[in-house]
Amino acid sequence: MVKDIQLLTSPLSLETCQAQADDPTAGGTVLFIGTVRNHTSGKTVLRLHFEAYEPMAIQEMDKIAVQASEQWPLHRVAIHHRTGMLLPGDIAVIIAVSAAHRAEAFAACQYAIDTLKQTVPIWKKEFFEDGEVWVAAHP
Amino acid sequence: MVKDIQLLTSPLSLETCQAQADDPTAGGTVLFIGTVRNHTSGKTVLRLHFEAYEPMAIQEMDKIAVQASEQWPLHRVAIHHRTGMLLPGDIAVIIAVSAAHRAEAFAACQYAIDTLKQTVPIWKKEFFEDGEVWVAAHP
Amino acid sequence: MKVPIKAFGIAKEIIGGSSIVVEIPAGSQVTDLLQLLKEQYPAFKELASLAIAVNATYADPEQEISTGDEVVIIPPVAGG
Amino acid sequence: MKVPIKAFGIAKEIIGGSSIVVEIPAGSQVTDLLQLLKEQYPAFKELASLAIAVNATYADPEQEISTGDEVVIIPPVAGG
Repeated sequence: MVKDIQLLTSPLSLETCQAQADDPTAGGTVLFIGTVRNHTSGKTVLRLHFEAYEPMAIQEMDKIAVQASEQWPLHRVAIHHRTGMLLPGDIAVIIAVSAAHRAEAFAACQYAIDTLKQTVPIWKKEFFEDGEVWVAAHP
Repeated sequence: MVKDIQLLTSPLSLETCQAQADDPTAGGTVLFIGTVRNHTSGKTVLRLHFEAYEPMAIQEMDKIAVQASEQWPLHRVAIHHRTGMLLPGDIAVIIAVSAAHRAEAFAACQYAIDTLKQTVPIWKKEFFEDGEVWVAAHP
Repeated sequence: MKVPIKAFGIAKEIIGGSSIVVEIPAGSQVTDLLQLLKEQYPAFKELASLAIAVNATYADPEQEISTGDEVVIIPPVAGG
Repeated sequence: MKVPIKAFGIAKEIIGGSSIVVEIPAGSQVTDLLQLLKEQYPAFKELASLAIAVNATYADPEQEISTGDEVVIIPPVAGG
């Protein structure tokens, strides 16, 4: 399994992730793309700030790729996460997975985004007209 | 559910499909990308020709989008399929699905590609150095 | 009645062209047409499947074919 | 021993900076540090979760903290 794990301050590229994940022997590539929503609980989101504990975030994303490839026979995994200030519609994360059989690429891609949201030390602050909030911080 | 169904003779664009499927209120977009393999049963594939019964192919792809949105609450579905002569590595199909919850986008995208391969009247001929074959024609 | 039939993919090679006209009795069903095609072109029997589309929709075996229908032979599909 | 601790996200706002130095007895475990932090900064008790990373890895509650460890407060994550 070949992996490409990146934290980037510049806009994420679908083409790059697809090229990283594409494998001429694969049965298909599955991409998950997370974009910044324009509303949260009925309030307009103006912008959003992602902050990461970088060395650990890279390590945790790397673990996700490794653990996914232990569960499913994967060809390639690319996980690119953006940090810094983003606007609604901007891409925050791209996960691209290729495998010999597409069912495995779907399962592994879904596992990867589910796990990323639980374990990778990245924090997100949403800015509204009347304030700001660290997402998921409080129960 | 908004859909964008296309049969195209020009190269398919990830950016276009992502833009078609993206929805500022969605929890994520899932893309399936099918590329031309370079080998089939150990033989090198030189090129590949896709032929479609166009009006019916469009109608069947449209049905897939509608049936998917009957099973899962989807925001947008884009299905773009290429026809004509393709080389290994070229993108043959892109399916992009957005939904309020990403689990639904994954399930619907997988349903769409599985069904497309079973029902949409598109045929594929692989060209090798020593011959050519209509894929899946014979048991 | 005379029914023009279009072909795609390997079906085009089997009939030797992109369409043929077959003569079938009025009231013939899709299943009758399939049988006729398999008799006239035994190579159709070797395919993994063979379906007929009438007016751009998969037709049931019992569907009757009418004058003016767009009838198409659908060999095993391989999109994606 | 004196242990420097880094903070990110809401933890940075709670401690009022990107790092603090706490004084803990030698042999202290991660669970002791968490308790100390919650006492010094009651706002930590209101978070949905609170973890400690030692040397860029999630630490078990029983893990001992040693001089030279990189210790980081991990409030609820929200990547993706």
